[in-house]
Amino acid sequence: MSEALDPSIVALYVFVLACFIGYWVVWGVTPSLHTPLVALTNAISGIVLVGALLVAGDPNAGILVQIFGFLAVLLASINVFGGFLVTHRMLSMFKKKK
Amino acid sequence: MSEALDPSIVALYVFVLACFIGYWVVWGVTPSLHTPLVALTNAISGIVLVGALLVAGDPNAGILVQIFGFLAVLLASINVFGGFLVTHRMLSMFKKKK
Amino acid sequence: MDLSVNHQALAYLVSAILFILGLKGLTHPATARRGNVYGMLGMLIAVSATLMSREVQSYGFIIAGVAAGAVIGGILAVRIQMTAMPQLVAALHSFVGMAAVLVGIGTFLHHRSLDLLNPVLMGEISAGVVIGAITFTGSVIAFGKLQGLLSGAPVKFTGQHLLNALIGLATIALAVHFAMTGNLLSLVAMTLLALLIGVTLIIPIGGADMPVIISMLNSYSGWAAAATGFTLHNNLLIIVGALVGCSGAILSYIMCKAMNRSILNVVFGGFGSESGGGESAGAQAAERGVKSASVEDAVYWMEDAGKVIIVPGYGMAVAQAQHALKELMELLQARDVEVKFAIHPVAGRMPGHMNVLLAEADIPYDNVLEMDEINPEFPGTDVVLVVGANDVVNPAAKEDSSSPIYGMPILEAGRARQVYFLKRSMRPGYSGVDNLLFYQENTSLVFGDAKDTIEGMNAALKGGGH
Amino acid sequence: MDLSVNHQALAYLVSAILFILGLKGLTHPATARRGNVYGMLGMLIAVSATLMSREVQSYGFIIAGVAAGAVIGGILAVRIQMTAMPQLVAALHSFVGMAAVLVGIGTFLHHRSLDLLNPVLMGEISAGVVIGAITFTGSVIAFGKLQGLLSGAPVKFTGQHLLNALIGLATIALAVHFAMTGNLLSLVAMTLLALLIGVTLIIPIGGADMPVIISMLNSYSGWAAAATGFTLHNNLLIIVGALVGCSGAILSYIMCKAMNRSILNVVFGGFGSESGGGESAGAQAAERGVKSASVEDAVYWMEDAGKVIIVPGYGMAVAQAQHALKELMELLQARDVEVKFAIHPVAGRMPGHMNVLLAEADIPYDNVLEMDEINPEFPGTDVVLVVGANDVVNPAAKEDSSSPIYGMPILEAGRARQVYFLKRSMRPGYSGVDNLLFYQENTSLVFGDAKDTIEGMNAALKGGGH
Amino acid sequence: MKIGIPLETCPGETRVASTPDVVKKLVGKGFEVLVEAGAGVAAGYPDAEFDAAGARLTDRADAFDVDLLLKVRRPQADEVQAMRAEGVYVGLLESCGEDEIVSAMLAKGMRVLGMERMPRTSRAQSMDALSSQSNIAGYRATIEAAARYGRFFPMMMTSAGSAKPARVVVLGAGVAGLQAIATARRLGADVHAYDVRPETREQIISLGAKPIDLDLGESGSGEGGYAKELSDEAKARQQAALGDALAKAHVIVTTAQIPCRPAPVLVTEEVVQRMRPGSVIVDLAAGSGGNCPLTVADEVVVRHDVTLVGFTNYPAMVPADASAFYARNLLNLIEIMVSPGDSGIELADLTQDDITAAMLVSAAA
Amino acid sequence: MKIGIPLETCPGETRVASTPDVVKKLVGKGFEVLVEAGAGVAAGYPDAEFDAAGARLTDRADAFDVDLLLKVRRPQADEVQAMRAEGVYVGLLESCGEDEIVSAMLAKGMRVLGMERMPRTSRAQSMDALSSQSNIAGYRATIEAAARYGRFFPMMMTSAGSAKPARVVVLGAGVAGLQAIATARRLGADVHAYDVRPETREQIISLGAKPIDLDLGESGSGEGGYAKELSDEAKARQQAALGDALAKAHVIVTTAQIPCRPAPVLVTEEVVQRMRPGSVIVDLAAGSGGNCPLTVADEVVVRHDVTLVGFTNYPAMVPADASAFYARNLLNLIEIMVSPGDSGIELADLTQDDITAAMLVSAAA
Ligand SMILES: NC(=O)c1ccc[n+]([C@@H]2O[C@H](COP(=O)([O-])OP(=O)(O)OC[C@H]3O[C@@H](n4cnc5c(N)ncnc54)[C@H](OP(=O)(O)O)[C@@H]3O)[C@@H](O)[C@H]2O)c1
Ligand SMILES: NC(=O)c1ccc[n+]([C@@H]2O[C@H](COP(=O)([O-])OP(=O)(O)OC[C@H]3O[C@@H](n4cnc5c(N)ncnc54)[C@H](OP(=O)(O)O)[C@@H]3O)[C@@H](O)[C@H]2O)c1
Ligand SMILES: NC(=O)c1ccc[n+]([C@@H]2O[C@H](COP(=O)([O-])OP(=O)(O)OC[C@H]3O[C@@H](n4cnc5c(N)ncnc54)[C@H](O)[C@@H]3O)[C@@H](O)[C@H]2O)c1
Ligand SMILES: NC(=O)c1ccc[n+]([C@@H]2O[C@H](COP(=O)([O-])OP(=O)(O)OC[C@H]3O[C@@H](n4cnc5c(N)ncnc54)[C@H](O)[C@@H]3O)[C@@H](O)[C@H]2O)c1
Repeated sequence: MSEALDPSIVALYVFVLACFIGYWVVWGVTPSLHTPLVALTNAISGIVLVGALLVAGDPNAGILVQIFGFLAVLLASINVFGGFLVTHRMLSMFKKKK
Repeated sequence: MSEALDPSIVALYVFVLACFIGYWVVWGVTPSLHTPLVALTNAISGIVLVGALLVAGDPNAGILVQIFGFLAVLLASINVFGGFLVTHRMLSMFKKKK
Repeated sequence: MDLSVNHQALAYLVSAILFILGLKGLTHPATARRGNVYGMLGMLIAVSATLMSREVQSYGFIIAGVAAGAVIGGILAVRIQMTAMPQLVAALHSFVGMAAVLVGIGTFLHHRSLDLLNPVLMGEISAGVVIGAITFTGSVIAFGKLQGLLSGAPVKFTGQHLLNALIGLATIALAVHFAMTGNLLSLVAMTLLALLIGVTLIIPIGGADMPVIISMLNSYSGWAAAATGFTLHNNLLIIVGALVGCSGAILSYIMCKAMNRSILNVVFGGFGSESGGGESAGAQAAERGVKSASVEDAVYWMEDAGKVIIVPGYGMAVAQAQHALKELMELLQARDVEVKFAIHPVAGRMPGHMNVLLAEADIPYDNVLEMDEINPEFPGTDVVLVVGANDVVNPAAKEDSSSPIYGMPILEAGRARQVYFLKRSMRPGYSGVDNLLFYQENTSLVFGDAKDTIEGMNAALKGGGH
Repeated sequence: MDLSVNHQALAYLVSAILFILGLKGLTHPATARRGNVYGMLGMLIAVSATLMSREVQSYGFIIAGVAAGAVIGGILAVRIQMTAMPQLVAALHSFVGMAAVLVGIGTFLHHRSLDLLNPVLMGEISAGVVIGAITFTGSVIAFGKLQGLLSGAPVKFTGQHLLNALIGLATIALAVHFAMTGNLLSLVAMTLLALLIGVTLIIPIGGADMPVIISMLNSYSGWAAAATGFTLHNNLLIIVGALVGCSGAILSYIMCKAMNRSILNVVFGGFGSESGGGESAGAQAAERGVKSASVEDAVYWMEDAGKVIIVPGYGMAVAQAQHALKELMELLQARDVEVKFAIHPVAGRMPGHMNVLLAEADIPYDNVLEMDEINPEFPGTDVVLVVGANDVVNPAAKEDSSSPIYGMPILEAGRARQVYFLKRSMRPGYSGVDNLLFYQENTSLVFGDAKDTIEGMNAALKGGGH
Repeated sequence: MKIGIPLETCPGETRVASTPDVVKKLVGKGFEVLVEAGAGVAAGYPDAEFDAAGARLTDRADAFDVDLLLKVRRPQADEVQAMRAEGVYVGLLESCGEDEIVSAMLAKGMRVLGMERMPRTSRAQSMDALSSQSNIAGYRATIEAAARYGRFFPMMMTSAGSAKPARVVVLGAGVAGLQAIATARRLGADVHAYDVRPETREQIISLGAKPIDLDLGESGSGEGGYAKELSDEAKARQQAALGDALAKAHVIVTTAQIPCRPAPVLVTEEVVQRMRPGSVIVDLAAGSGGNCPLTVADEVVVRHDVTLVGFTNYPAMVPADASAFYARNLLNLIEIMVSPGDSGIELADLTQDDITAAMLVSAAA
Repeated sequence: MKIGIPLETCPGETRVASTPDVVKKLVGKGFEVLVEAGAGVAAGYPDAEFDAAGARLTDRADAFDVDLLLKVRRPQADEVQAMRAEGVYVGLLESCGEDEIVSAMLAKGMRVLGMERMPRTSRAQSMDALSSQSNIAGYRATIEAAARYGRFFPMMMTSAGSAKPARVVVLGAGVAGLQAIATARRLGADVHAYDVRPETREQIISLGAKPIDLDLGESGSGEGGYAKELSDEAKARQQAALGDALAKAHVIVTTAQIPCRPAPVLVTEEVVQRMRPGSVIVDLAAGSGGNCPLTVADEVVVRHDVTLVGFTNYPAMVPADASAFYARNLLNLIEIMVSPGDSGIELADLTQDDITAAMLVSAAA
């Protein structure tokens, strides 16, 4: 019935809605979780890895692009693995008595 | 670069994200605003009016469909106008001294 | 007209954002009015964008429908008594539900004529129609109960939940059949059964729980709108539907919490009332025509009041609420509210009982006034908070010459704009005489231990929300 | 591989939901660990779905990159000292920033080779690259400051804001030029300038504010990811980017509020410090190596403690915090925390000063212990709350024979697991002797008037959050 | 109508039946008020203030020769002689049943209103002198105990050692008992209390003190808010059960009374022996035999190293406020006794109002 | 080493220099403790308890003939005679400068430690008898005021009228003053206070009372936490400025003292005249001339309808706790005076420790 939307418009919808969620999701965080939360957000922002994979994974893109992609994958992976692990370590520290 | 997504998938994205927003948006409401808030939500759910317009506005859809559409437009409009006005009236009552 | 799909989508996005901000606005008194304006604006943009789109070609029915709707809605909203608001909202709800049903069926007929049917679409249509139908009859029943056309009492019968489940299953079966075959008869049968569910779901629920149920039905109407959105591939309907659906559900939950009820208990009326023991104080009050209020209601009126008078009595002593009262005083003073304590000569159980406790809590003597000094001040007072006192504010002492307390001078709390009683029940005080002040128009009872209640007030005044 | 676009999108949606739930989980201790698991799961699903998509064809670089990244990241995370966590997070940030830059440039090169460039795409690329670059150098500087490679002191020079603004404008101009022309040189120049902005933005900010800044940079990295998502038309990147971007910004705001700072002041370091008067108590403390903590931190440790000992001193009397303390005691007891009051013989300014006030607040005598009784209990105590006391817990009385209070017996608060001091400043008490306990590993100072602080604790214990 | 306020001559009495404040109100209502010179001095109300309030300062005879005589204490025989025949007497009678002084007054055709006969209704509360004076007694008794106790009442932790809070036990939680509890709590003592009437338990808690729970097997609630006398069996059980709680006490304030009956024995000699040396017992029931048999009325004695205070007139030790409250009670009473008539104020029919009716002593009694 | 605890014979003195608790600790440390029979009775510590604590009950002469004599009050000439030559005296000397009693002791080769010479350092706080006894005096002075005041201290709203809270003014917010403030606050009075030392303002507020602010044009802070004497001009200004605040007071507790100087006059006769009849002044400085010139030391007098209480020994009115605190001060002092030697405990060199050094009276003085 309806014509196709420009994908950028769809992207905008998704973006705006996600912003609202981002706005509300961390309200009410316990102060002692500030640092772990930063660490997790950091790990999650390693999601650029997905972008990096797309760049690095296209063999037709040329070696330069693939090298850029490789570097991006490397950096993003460090972030992802390091990020989640660090968060985990911090949270273990937060295990309370009782 | 990417193929087109099924519009239903896009719709699902939008739906899921909007659900999260709906989940957070009304937390922390002052109890005395419960009723006005219900009234406003009610008015907003009059958004089916948009659907009704689409049904009623297609002259090729046949008279039966258009009559359905007309009824839908009528009911939804009552809701929209009545809803916002009632909310407004309730809120005016809440005007405090000082 | 010729608004491009993309531009329309942008307009819809703006409108969706306005709806979100509108709902958010309604959560706080300061932003509530603005919130409503956002909502209206959002609706205006949404409707304009739709009307200007290529899909809308004929305006006859539309203009007629909108015009009539505007007039009817406007008249309803302006004429209605403030006390009948809940009914009106219920009635409006039923319209949304019906509209959703009509849009669903209309879309089906239209697509059928164009031969564009497919199972996904018909599944979406079923969802919209079923939810819309439930919303419709449910709201009609709620309206009837609130308006007094139906008995407000919860209607219960054995096997009620089983029956609902059976009808529900049948409806789902029909919906599946319809989605697979596009059989019109299934559609009609399904719709009828869904209408029936609306009735059987709401009939058992008591009148006191109606506000929650209305919010719940509201949530349903949101889901119906979202389903319609899927049918029409309209993102705005999806967003707003999901928004209303979710926030309505949460709102019902919040309202239940504020009433200290479990949401399951309310929504599946039968469950809770069967297991629940004696009647709650609130319910008893309602029966006797006495208003009960929440902590937040009282706080709402106190925080912007010019002057609050606190009348402590024996219940304050029993609850040992004096320290909490001190804090309440300070919190209100910090909001520029004038706070005074009114001490009746026989408040408590010994001469000077209140004085001992207020002194212990270090409430300055200047704020503590005796009966004769404070009585002239009540008429100019916004809120009187009666904290575990009873006999000392009972107008029966002046009005009812047969009462054992007849002739005792009282604190004339009833002359203030609003009176909130903090006590645990409707039980009388030392003298055993029922308090006539309970039944006064401007009086509400906040049930609970006085200390807990006041601490709740302090928490509400201090904080929270974002 | 051959995962269809639609299936991939569904997988991405699941992953996005997991990220949202993960972040939400991290806001409360009870759900934090589960939140992290959700995050990991989300990432796993996202990466798997990407790898299985038709777009990814060659795995050589990918496997090498991920493997190396996993090893490096793993080692870093496991080896790092707990105290060096902030540095690590800063370092990791810089990687995200750099990755975003690389992805952006890579995408540009790729699309150029396919001749698929258009202004919208290049605009999106610019956004990703610029924000990524700022994140990169900003994080590097933050890392340097935290690690002590760069001076932690705020670096300020006149015209700083003007300079930033100029560089910013130049960058934007280059971005526009690039978007219009696809000029590689503009891209490079723009990237370099953005790298410079990262430096000039973060250099002026003092070490004490770094946690906030890290969260802010985090937010930037989210925006970079979102921009990348636009470039690649990848909804997952958009959602997660927006999520991280927004929540990071809010988190910075929340952190500032908890530190009682204005966010503008922190982010544009220069402004605040120029206009602000004397240094805040918190900043002074940081300079002298003393930890300051928020009300919520203290509450966090108290609410699940087995035993809390409260040490009141003259400051409690000055603040008249006794009533608030009584409430704190009750709130903790309601959480099954054992609460005792430890009274030093010379606490306050007259013999029995604390006793008068605690009795006024009606704190049961059984909970009030004298020094000799309570001193053996400190080692088994989870939290000691020192409320406006100072000299009476100062270990200098035992350790420093030159101190004027040398020889006075003290309350051995320092032996408990955690010590929170509630006072307004770093100023010493009656004796004028600096308190050695401030500098102990397990001690934190919560600055502010004791009554306000305790009321804040009570509010936190009572309430809130959802 | 003439009102007379004579000087109270009972030994140790310092109160006066009216105060300048109240006299001013009475004069404002149209009464002629005659105050015996010096009547208020001991209570802190000099003649000059009465004068300024509109009273006429007179000699003793004139103060008695009035239509409405206001007294605090039971009149003496010679005072009855000085009273005007057919007049009205309002004051305490301090008697139960047969009484020659009252008979003498009645014989003169006087109407006699006994303040202790005030009914305990809500309306009468503002005229109830027993309550207002008991309240003062409760306060003053605790002050007396604090002054005679060789230690601190409050807990005090100091560099010269710690003082434990005094353990105060209050027996009888009526008006006086509750005020004694409140005052001891104010001073920081560790306060425990006991009463036979079960409803007092919550009242004790409402003042922040700890109730002592005993199981007597019967309730001690009598009529009109008063306690009734217990059965002998219950009395014995009570003494035994209270023993331990009392022996641990450092200060005991007893207020247990039953109208027109000897006060119940609650603190036995055996208990006094077990108390710590230096402890104090203030026996507010000393006037009606005492709650402790060792108490000597109107004396302070030391027995078994325990100080026993047997004063019987605590309100007289707080004369200014005690007189003010008493005077206020009388004022409230007078308001229901009179009505404005043609020729000034007239006495209403005292048998009509249930309060004055209950207070009137009939010739039969 | 022998410690002696004689009976205090000063008129009105009820305290004793040690208590059974402390004696037990001393005996535990290896001291031989000789207690004069009956020494503790007035303070509530019977001989039996001392005996049980390990003391030897002796006659008077034996209690004086010891190595270390512990006294409360200044010794009499005959007591000095009974003291062992070369012994150590610890107790209050109640003298400033020249003093024949001290000279006599010194002449016997005794080492004399004056408790009032205790330095005001943190370490010495636990041995500071002036503080511990002032504290008691402050408490007891307020109780005395409450017992002598003809009205309620607390506000009380009753059906027989309302009592306004007593307005209590405390002058001098040192140790005694602060405790007097605290006690009056506990009783519910409306408390105001004043001191010359500006740092006391916050301390007054910290007890919930209201400071009276005067501008004297000079600070009254002297050395070691004591006040210094004001200039004549400032004195006059102070009296005038205080006048109105004091005339409004119903109860005044004065504690203003300056070591070895006559107490400053704060409450003039003119102020007393302006006070309401029935008001009470408790003058804790009565021993050093009084803060009110009308006060008579050791007597209670009524002047201008105001009761003036001039007792000079309040701690003796709370003898059990006063003795316990004093004994504890001495115990803490003894702990720094001795050290375990080969043959039991030995006296340390008293000039070495700065506390004992400051307390030692040198022959020159
Ligand atoms: N002052 C005196 O000397 C004296 C002496 C004897 C008798 N009286 C009489 O006592 C009465 C005093 O009047 P009043 O108004 O102070 O008291 P009241 O009339 O006895 O009323 C007290 C109220 O407090 C409520 N309450 C009890 N505990 C509570 C708690 N924990 N939290 C919240 N509310 C609580 C009770 O209602 P719920 O049970 O519903 O909570 C009750 O209705 C008068 O009738 C007076 O004549 C006074
Ligand atoms: N007990 C006695 O009889 C007596 C008599 C005289 C002297 N002293 C001496 O007084 C001292 C008593 O020790 P202490 O630990 O009780 O007191 P302290 O050592 O004097 O310390 C009190 C602390 O309270 C803080 N404070 C003041 N007002 C406050 C407020 N409104 N909110 C929060 N904190 C506040 C002050 O720090 P901030 O300014 O940073 O807030 C100060 O460091 C000892 O040195 C003792 O020797 C005692
Ligand atoms: N108008 C009114 O409502 C009004 C007026 C005055 C008093 N009252 C009520 O009447 C009650 C009693 O008043 P009161 O103080 O004049 O009484 P009271 O002076 O006659 O007796 C004092 C107390 O002693 C108690 N007592 C008697 N025998 C005892 C025993 N064997 N052991 C322990 N306790 C014993 C009594 O229960 C009473 O509480 C109070 O509750 C008071 O509030 C009501
Ligand atoms: N070790 C210690 O730290 C220690 C020990 C004991 C006392 N102190 C401090 O020393 C101070 C004084 O102690 P004190 O009570 O023994 O003093 P004090 O008995 O000598 O004097 C009592 C009070 O009277 C005040 N005063 C003197 N002249 C006055 C005047 N003209 N007007 C008004 N007030 C006047 C003084 O300032 C003092 O506060 C207190 O602050 C106390 O806390 C400290």
